[in-house]
Amino acid sequence: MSDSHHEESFWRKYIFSTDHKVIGIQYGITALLFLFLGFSLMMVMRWQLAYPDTAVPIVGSLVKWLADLNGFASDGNLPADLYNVFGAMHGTIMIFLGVVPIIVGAFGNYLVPLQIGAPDMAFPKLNMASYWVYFVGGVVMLVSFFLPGGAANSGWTAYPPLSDIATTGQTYWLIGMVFLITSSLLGSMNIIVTIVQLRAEGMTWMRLPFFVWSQLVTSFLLVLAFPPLEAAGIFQLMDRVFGTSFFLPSGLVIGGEILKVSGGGSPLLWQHLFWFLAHPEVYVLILPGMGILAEVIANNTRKPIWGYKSLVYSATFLGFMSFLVWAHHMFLTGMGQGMSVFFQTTTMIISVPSVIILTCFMLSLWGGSIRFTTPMLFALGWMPMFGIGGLTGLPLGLSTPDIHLHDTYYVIGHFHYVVAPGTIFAIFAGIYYWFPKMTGKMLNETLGKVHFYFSFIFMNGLFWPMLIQGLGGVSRRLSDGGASYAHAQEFLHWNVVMSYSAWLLAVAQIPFIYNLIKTLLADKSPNPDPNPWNATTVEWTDTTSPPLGHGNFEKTPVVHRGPYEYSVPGESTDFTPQTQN
Amino acid sequence: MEIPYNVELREDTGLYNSKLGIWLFLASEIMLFGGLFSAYILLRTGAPVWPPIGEHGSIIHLLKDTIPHATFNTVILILSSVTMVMAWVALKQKNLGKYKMYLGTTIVCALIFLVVKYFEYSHKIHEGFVPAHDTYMALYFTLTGLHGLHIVGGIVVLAYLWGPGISMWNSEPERFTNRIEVAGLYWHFVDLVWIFLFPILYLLN
Amino acid sequence: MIESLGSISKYLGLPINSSSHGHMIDNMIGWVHWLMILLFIGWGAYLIITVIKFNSKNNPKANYNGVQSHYSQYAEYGVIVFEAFLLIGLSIPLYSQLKTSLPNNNEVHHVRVIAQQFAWNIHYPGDDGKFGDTDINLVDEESNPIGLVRDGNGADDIVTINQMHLPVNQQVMIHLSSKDVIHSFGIPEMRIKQDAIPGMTIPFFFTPTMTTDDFLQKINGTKREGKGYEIACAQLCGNSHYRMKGYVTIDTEEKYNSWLVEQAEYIEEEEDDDW
Amino acid sequence: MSNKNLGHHITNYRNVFIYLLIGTALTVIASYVDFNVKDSIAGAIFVGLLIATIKGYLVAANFMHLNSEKKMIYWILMLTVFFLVLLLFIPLLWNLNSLSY
Ligand code: HEA
Ligand code: HEA
Ligand code: CUA
Ligand SMILES: [Cu+2]
Repeated sequence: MSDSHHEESFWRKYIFSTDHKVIGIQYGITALLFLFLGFSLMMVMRWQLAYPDTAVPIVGSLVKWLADLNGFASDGNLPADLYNVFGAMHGTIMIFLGVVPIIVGAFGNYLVPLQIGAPDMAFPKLNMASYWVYFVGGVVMLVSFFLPGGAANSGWTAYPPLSDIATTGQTYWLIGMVFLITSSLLGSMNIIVTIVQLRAEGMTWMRLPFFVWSQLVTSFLLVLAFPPLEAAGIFQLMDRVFGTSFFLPSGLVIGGEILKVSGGGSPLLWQHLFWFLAHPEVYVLILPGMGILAEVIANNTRKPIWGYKSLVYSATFLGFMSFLVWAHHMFLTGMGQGMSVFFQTTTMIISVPSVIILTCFMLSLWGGSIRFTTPMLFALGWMPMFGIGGLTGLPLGLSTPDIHLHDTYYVIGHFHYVVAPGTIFAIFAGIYYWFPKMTGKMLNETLGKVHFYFSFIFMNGLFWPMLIQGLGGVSRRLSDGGASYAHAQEFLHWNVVMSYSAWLLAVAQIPFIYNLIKTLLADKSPNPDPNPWNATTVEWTDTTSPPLGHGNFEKTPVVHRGPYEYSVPGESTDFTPQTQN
Repeated sequence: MEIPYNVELREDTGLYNSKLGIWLFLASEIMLFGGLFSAYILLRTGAPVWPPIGEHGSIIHLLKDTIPHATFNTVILILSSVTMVMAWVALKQKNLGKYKMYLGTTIVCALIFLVVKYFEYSHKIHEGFVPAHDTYMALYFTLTGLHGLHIVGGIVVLAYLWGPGISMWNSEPERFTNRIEVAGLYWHFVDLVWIFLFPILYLLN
Repeated sequence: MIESLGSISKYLGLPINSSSHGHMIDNMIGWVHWLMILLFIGWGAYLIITVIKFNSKNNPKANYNGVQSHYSQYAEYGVIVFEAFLLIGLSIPLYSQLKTSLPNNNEVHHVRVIAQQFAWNIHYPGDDGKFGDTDINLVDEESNPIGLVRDGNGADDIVTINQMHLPVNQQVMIHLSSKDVIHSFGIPEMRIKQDAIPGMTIPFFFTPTMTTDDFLQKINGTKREGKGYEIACAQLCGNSHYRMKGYVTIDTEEKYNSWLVEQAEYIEEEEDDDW
Repeated sequence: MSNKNLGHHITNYRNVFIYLLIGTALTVIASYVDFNVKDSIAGAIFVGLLIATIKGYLVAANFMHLNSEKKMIYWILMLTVFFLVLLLFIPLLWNLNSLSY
């Protein structure tokens, strides 16, 4: 809108920018910092799990300081109260402040307009608003750590009545969530309109890179699934602030005192509204990851993705079905046969498109000429790891094995395999792959490989024992790692294994962080190759960025072919860009 | 740079950007109110009597008194919807004066709605029927309150389009007309929600 | 077949089974894990072979068309059929057998369990076989945690805290509720778990098949030596969630009955020192 | 859009306005009528919601131009309404199918 010749001030250019590339990077940096925070909380928790009630080394005084501030008793150890705070906030931060902002906010924002050949997002100002609303939500969450009573401590699922009667931190959590939800809604509406309306000439639906498809489906999930959680959040705020009883049945006795509320509410109402969002939300975490995988795999096998159409249909079907399975998180709330049949069936059905997507990825490797670049290593590591995570979803999805496995570490193991080596690996693959696009510089490959191999090993050391503990029946959210329970005794030594893996995993991130900083600070290579991976999709034909040109394309691109035309017989190069006539 | 399809329609979808945007927004609003109505259904079917009897007894008698207010408000909102759509027609006819008149009426209607609401609220609160009194009151205040917030939001947007925002009419009249259409869609939706809130909260007890 | 293939679950590290239905859940878990293992090994082998075979050094020129065969589709159909079998053949009937067809005969022992932060209140109907009424206004954390009305049906009721005694080989029906927040009642060895939700009373049933004494024998020499059955809370319910446990003693019928008599005597003693 | 077309629109809006007023009056009246369904107000609820739905349809179809919208919008709304129905009724069905008492 503004004419692109006058110099923009620093503030307009880097802080309150409406350029989707800048906003994408803002999202990326903020979300990485939050990921780091969520990770750090867990490092402290893992100490408590391995060595309950002993002082935390290195950061012990920090933990004590925070505990004092919150009014918990601590001698440098992590008390149960604070453990619950950390646990709830680890889940919240990882999912709502870390992964979704990075995978939709950063990757979606940065890449979608570029990949479809659009000049920007459809609503640049809304885009800026969505980042800043997210930012405020994050600040609210951070502030809540310093309240008396600490931040939210009722798990990321915030089940009432516990959350209704929890300390003030829970109110902040709810307010923070309302901001985050609003931000996601703005962002995802923007992405949908951009994809539908701003595709370049020739960019038909079946020529969209799979990444764009995954963003489209994801955005629909966000638009339609988040509002019910917003409604639930408002109800819980009403309960907490105005003393209503949406989630409080009559006749509660808490700590020997009769709770003075009118009653008549239903705790399960929250669970329905929460999981109506939270199940689609897990596909919000994984679908864009799958999108990234498709780009990386096609590029590094130098051949088209196998079964592009099945991928597209599967992703769409997955998105649709994800609204129909939410109660598989509630199998043990006393559902009758009818409900149980319905939700088990839908859950089994939803696993099929995931199987198809994974199959397509694996078949894509066949006949390829595989280059083992860092992004590709992460993609290859992703497949069996997501496989384990997805497969362990099956016993949980049938209501009878779930009787034994519900709320045990098996669930924790299941979803960490899908979110950590699943989503996080996809994010890493994406960062290594598109870093040259964003900055004009390649990340160091050797450091990248070190980062991959150690992450791969320690993630398994970290998450596999969770499955073992879970089968043994060890409950989740135990602040002493099970030490109090008889049946957990045989599995306690695994806590130590997992904790060391977690800390070593932290060490394994150092090459990554070092790599990022060093490469960013390094002098710009004199003549950056605009297409270092020899890729076909439209973003690589754009010559104005990197790093941050005005506008996206010097000449509006016109698309002539599908997204993954690698090794086309008869062509002189092994890649044929989408824009090539 | 210029974003395409702000004014003109994209050929394959037949839409301009903000038209699609507002419908997506309304879709999310439908799900938001869906969550609220879902709570209403669940709590109402779970309650032994409706409205439940609390500390101050049952609201039912007080409710009978408020039916005239609520009916009046329903009519007011419907009227505001009609004037809203007429404001858009006026722009289509390139009649700015008429536009200002119609849109002004809409805003005034919205304000009247809020004033009536204020009296309704204060009357109930005065009698001790606060949100915490029982689940009906909790739903009543939450649902109408959220609806009221939507009205407030609408007033802000419409007032902007009535006042300072009108300058766009001189530079980009078609884009401005689109803005009014989009704002109108939102406004009709708020009206539509009320059409359902009115019977379920006031009448069918 | 269902039994023998399902028994792979023995190698999955599940706790010793001590209930009559437990092996069915174990079989179910075993069956699902077969599917998981087959898929993982199959695709894992494929992945390793492919990665070696199509390494860019071994295969410098990629093939535009890639896989042409339909084996993968058969694999997908295989997964669908297998899942359908797990679902329709095993899980759905089992759920109705275990959860929804409540036993309705006089032999069943009924026990109420009322969870609270952070204890399990166990309520037995006493000699008359009828539960007394409860009234939240009578709740006193020290003397009457569940607010039992001590006359009429409630006169002979037995209430214990964190101590659940049950007879072996007899069907037990538990009526589970909660006083405050959501808890989850689980006994891993019995393969039962049920959320305790305030405002709702949820019934479920099982038959213990091994007395605590026998169980203690069995675990001799393991790391949990000397530690019998416990009720474990599986749902986050506050700070002490991690140690919200109840002790479960499965006795022979005689021992169980004498325990009941003993408990009944306590009630009388309590009433005597009425000061 | 031609001016003649607009005139047509205006009459349409006026008619819808009148229908909506009639609908409102009917709902209010209906709420006072005893439909005599098993001692409950189920009848009134049914009639009330029916009228509300008709009114809602009138607003959506005419004021919001849904009677002649683009395909894309219809798709989005159909999807939304489908999920809406799930959201409204599954929790209810759940309660009816629950093991608890
Ligand atoms: C990215 C996130 C993500 C993804 C993709 C999934 C995917 C699935 N999830 Fe998971 N889930 C979570 C995140 C996720 N989940 C989280 C966060 C929780 C816990 C929330 C909480 O309580 O805090 C949870 C909990 C959870 C439960 C509730 C458990 C309980 O509380 O008792 C259930 C139950 O049905 C379930 C089922 C499934 C199923 C059936 C899938 C399916 O979609 C999986 C389908 C995939 C496959 C079937 C894999 C196919 C494999 C192959 C083809 C072999 C490949 C092999 C090689 C490559 C070697 N999940
Ligand atoms: C996206 C979601 C996500 C991710 C990525 C993770 C990642 C990790 N999680 Fe967690 N986790 C949850 C979501 C997630 N988790 C949720 C929802 C719960 C349930 C909470 C609840 O009970 O309510 C949970 C619970 C949970 C528990 C159970 C707690 C309990 O029940 O008591 C444990 C226990 O070990 C655990 C461990 C870990 C570990 C060690 C990692 C990580 O180590 C994995 C690896 C992560 C990384 C490698 C990130 C690295 C990134 C960086 C280092 C950024 C670099 C920064 C810059 C460049 C600035 N998580
Ligand atoms: Cu009770 Cu956890
Ligand atoms: Cu789920």
